[in-house]
Amino acid sequence: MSGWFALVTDFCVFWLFVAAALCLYRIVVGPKAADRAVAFDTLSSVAIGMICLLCIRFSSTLYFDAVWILTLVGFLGSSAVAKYLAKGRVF
Amino acid sequence: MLESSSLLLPCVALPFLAAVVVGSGSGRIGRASGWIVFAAALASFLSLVPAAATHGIDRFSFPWLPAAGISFALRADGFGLLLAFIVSGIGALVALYSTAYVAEADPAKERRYYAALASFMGAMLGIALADDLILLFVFWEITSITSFLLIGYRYEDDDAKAGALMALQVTALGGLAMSVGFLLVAQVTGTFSISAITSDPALIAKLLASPLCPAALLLVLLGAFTKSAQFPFHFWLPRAMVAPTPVSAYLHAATMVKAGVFLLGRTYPMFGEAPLWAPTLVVVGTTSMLLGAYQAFREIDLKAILARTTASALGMITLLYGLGATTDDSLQILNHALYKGALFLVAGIVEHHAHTRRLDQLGGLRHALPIAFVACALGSLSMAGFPPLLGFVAKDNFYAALLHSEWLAGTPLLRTVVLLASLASSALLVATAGKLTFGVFSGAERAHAHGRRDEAHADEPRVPLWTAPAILAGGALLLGLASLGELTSDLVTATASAPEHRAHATLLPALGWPLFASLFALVLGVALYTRRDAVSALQKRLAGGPAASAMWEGAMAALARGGEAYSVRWQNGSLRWYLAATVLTLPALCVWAFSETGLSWRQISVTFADTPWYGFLFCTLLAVATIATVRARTRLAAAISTTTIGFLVAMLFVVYRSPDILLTQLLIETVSSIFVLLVLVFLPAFPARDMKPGTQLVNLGIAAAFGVTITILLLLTMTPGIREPSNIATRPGGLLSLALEQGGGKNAVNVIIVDIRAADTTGEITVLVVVGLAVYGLLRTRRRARQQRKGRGTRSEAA
Amino acid sequence: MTQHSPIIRVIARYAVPLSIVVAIRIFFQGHDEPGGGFIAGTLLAAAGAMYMLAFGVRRVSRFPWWRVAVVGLLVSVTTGTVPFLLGKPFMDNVILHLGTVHLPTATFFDLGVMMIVLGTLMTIFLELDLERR
Amino acid sequence: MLLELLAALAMLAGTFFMVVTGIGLVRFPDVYTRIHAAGKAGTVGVGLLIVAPMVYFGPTEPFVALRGFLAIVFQLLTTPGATYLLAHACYVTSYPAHARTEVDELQDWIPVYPDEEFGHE
Repeated sequence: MSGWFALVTDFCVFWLFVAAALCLYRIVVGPKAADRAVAFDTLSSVAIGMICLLCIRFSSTLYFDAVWILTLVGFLGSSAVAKYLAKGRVF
Repeated sequence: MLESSSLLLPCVALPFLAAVVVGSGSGRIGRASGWIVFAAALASFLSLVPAAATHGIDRFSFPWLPAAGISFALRADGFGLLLAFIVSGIGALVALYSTAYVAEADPAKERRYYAALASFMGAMLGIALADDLILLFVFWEITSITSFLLIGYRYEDDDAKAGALMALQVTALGGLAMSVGFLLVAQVTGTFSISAITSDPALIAKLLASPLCPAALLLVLLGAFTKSAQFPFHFWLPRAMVAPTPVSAYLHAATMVKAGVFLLGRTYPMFGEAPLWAPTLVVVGTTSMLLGAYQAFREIDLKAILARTTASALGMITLLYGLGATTDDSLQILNHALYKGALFLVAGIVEHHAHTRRLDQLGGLRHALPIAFVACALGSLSMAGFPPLLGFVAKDNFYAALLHSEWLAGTPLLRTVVLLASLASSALLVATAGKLTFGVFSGAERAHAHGRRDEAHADEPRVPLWTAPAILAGGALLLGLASLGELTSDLVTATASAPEHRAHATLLPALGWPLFASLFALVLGVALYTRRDAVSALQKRLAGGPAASAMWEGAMAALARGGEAYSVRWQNGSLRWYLAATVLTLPALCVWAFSETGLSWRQISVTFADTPWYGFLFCTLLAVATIATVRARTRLAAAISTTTIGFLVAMLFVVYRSPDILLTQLLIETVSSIFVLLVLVFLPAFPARDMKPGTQLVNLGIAAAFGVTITILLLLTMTPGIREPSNIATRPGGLLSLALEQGGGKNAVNVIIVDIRAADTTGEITVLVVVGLAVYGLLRTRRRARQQRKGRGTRSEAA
Repeated sequence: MTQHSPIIRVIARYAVPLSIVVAIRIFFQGHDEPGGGFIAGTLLAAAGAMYMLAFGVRRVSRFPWWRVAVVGLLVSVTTGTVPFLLGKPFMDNVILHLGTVHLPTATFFDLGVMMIVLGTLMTIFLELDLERR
Repeated sequence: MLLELLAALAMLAGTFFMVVTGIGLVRFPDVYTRIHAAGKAGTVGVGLLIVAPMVYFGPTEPFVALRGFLAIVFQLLTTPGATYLLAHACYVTSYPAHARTEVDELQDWIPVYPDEEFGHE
C-alpha cells in the first residue's frame, strides 16, 4: 500500500462523494418520482464504487459481499418503483 | 414427607373429588349427582371423627412452596374441628335437601350446581383445618368464587347476577386485603404457619411490637368483616338471598359467613392484645348486631329477615371476640349454625309449598306443613333464647361475658351503651322470631299467592325436604337439654378457640345479673311482639337514609365511568398523539435517569482524531437526505429519500468496519422500500396545505428533544471513561476468542447471535414469527369481513 | 397475466437463481466471514420479491409461507433444547466433525432463523399485495 | 507495483464516469436524458470500479476475482434492465419530454395509458 496509491484512492473516494452529492441533489430536487428513482439507481452504483474503493483503502475483502448485494438491491429498488409508476401496483 | 397418616387430607380432598366427578360426569349421572355430594359430605364428616377422638392435635403437612416457606399444612385442633363438623354435617343435610329442592329440567345445570356446592364444601373444610396463612387465603378465595357461582345459579334473572356480582366484589375485596395482612404478618414473624405463630409468645410479642401490626390487623379484620357481612359491608348478604334456599341456608347461614368470625377466632391469639383489637370489634360488633336486628324486624321477605338476623348474630359473636371471650365462642357458633340452618330450610319448604316468601301473603300453614312448623318453632325459640333450648344457654353466656369483661368495665359509658344495644337487639330478635313463626304458621289459612289451592296440597313435602330442618332443630333442643348435665360444657371447652378455663354451659345458671338480663330481654321481646304493628309503624316513619348497597353500587359505577373517561382521553385514536407520546417518553426517562445517576452531558469528551474524513462527508450527505425526506411533497418522494438515508447509513457501517450490519442494513432497506410501495396506495396523501405553524413548532420541539437526547446518549457511550474497556472483544477472555474456541467460528458477530446468546435470539425470532402470523391473521380476517359486507351489499342491491 | 414486460422476466429468470445461490453461499459462510441466517433469509426474500415482480403472485401465493416461519421456529427451538435434554446446558453448541467439515449445531439454529425471516417477509409481501386487490 | 498502477488507473476511470453521470443527472433537462446518463454509471463506472479491487487483491485472494467477475456480470445484466423499465414507465405515463426533442419514434409503437391516476406522482 504505497503512499501515492493511498493518495489516489482518497482522491477517487472524494470524487465519488461529489458524484453522490450530485445524485442527492437530484433526489432532493427531482420534479417527479421518476427522476428520483433514476438518481437512486445511480446512487446505488456510486455506493458500489465506494465500497470497492474502501475495500482497497482498508485492504480487507470483508465488504466485498456487499457489492454483490448492492447490485441486486439497486435493481430491485428501481424496478419496483418503475412498476409502481407504470401500473400502480408492485406485484 | 407426610407427617402423619391422618385422615385430614382425604377429608378436604373428598368434596373436591366429588365436584370433579359430578361436574365432568355425563348425562347418566344426572339425578344421582345430589346423592354423590351427600355421600362425599358424609364421608368427610365421618373421616373427622378419628381426628376428634385422638386427644392429641392431628397434623398433616406437605411442603408446597418450600422456597417461600409455604406448606400445605392441615391441623385439626378443637376449634377447627368444630367448624369442620358444622361444614360437613350441615353440608350433608343441605345436599340431601337439595336433591328434593333443586329439580332442574336441564341435568347439566343441576350438575354444575352440585359441583359448585361440593367444591365450596371442600374449600370451607380447607379454611377450617388450614394451618398455613396462604393456604387459608387460597381456600378463602375459592369460597368467594363458588359462592358467586351458587348465588348466580339462576343467571337468567338480573337480580341474581347483580347479587352474585356484589357478593363477589365485596368478599374478593376483603380477601385481597386479608392476603396483604397475612403477608405482613409473615413478614414480621417470618413464618406462615398459624400454629407456630400462636404457640410462640416471643413471635406474638414481636408481632405486636412491630410498626406493621396495626396495618396487618386492620387488613385481616377487613377480610373478616366483609365475609361475615359486618356493619360497613353488611349490604351484600340480603342481596345474596336471590340464591336458591339450600345455598342460602348452607352458605349464608351456617358456614361461609362463619368463616369471617372463625378467622377472628384463629387470629385472636395473635392480635388479641393489640390496642386496636378490642375497640374496633366491639364497635363494629355492636352496630351490626343492633342494625341487623332493627332491619330484620322491618323486613317482610322471609329470607331477608333471616339474612338480617344472621348479620346481627354474627355482630354479637364479633362483639364477644372484642371482649376476648374465647372460652365459649364455639357455643355461640354452634348454636347459630343449628337454629339458623333449620329456619332457612323451613323457609325453603314454605316457599316451595306456597311459592311466595312474603309474610303478608302467608299464614295458617301449620296444618299443611306440620313438621316444618315444629322445626320452625324450635329454631325460633332457640333464636329468641327461650329455655330449654341451646339458645338460652348461649344468651346467658353472652350476657355473662358482657358483664364480667374487665375491658368493658374500664369504660362505663361504652359498657352501658353496649348493654342497652344488646338488650334491644335480643328483644328485637325475640319479636322477629315470634313474627316469623306465628306469621307463617298460625292464623287463618289465607289464600296463597296465585290462588292455586288444590295444587298446593298435592305436593306434600317429600321426605328429604323436612328431615334436614328437623335434625338441626332437634340438635338445638338436645344440646340445650344436655346442658343440664356436663356434656355441653365439655363439648364447648373442647372446641373453643383458646379456652382459659372450663366453660360452664348449664341450663340452670347461677342466679345473677346475666340471668336477669336475659330474662328481661325475653320479657321486652314478648312485649315488642304484642305491639308489633305500632312498632313497625314507628319504624316506617323513621325509615330514611341511603341504603348501603346503593352507595356501593354508586361507587362501582363511578369507578367504571372514571376508567372509561381515562381511556377515551388518552387512547383517542390519533396516530400523532401515540407517536408523540412514545417519542417523548425517551427524553423524559433520560432526564429522570440523568438526575438520578448524576450523569450529565458535560462529561462528554470525544476526540475526533480517529474518525476518517469520509465519515464526516457521509454525515453531511445524511443530513441533506434527511431534510429531503422531511420536505418531500409526495409520498413516493418521501419513500425514496428514506431508502437513500438507509443507504448512506449503510455506507457509515463500511467506514466504521462492520460488514455484518452493512449487509443486513442494505437488504432490510430494500425490503422495507418494497413494503412501502406495496402500501403506498393506502397511505393518506400528504396534506396539500402545510400544517398550522403551531403544530409544526410542536412537531419540531418533539423531534428536537428526541434528537438531542439520542445524540447525548451516543456521545456519552463514546466517552472512554463511561463505556466498558475498549478492548472488550479483543482481550483474552473477550468475545472474539470466546467465539473462536466454543463457537468454532471467526465471525464473532454471527457466533454471538447464533450460539453464545442464542437464548436472546430465540426470543427475537419468536417475536418475528408472531409478527408474521399477526399480519397474516389480521389482514385475512379483515378481508373476509369486507368480502362478507360486499357480498351482503351486492345482495341487498340486487334484492 | 402476461402483462409483465418481457424484459424483466428475462432478467428475473437469471437473477433469481443467482441470488438464491449467493444466499446459500452467505448462509454457510456465516460463521467465519460476514453472513448468517438473517442476511441469507432477507436475501431469499428479496429474490422472492424479484420473482413476484417479474412473474406475478399466482404461483407463489399458493405456498403457505407462514408455515415456513413456524417450522423455522420449531427447528431453532429444538436445536436449543436437544442439548438441554442431553443434560448439557440449554442452547449448548456441539461441534460435529463430519469428515473434514466441522459443523457446529448452531448452524441448524441459524437455519431456523433464516426460515423464519424468509417466511415472515414473504407472508407480509403476499398479504399486503392481497390487501390491495 | 504494476498491480497498484493498474488498480489506480481503473479507479480513476471509474470515478471519472461516476462524476460525469452525476453532472449529467444534474444538468440534463428531462428524465429521458437523465436515464441515458444513469446508464453510463450503472455499467461502465461500476464495472471499472469493481475491476480495481479484483486487480489489487488479485494474486493474494483469488476468490475476490471470482466474486468480482460475478458482480460485474450481474451488474451488466440488471442495470440496463432497470433503466429501461424506468424509461418505459415514464413514457407510458406520458411524462412530458423536453420541448427541444424533435423525433418521437415510439409514438405509434407503445400505447400510452389514458388514465392519469398514478402517473407522475
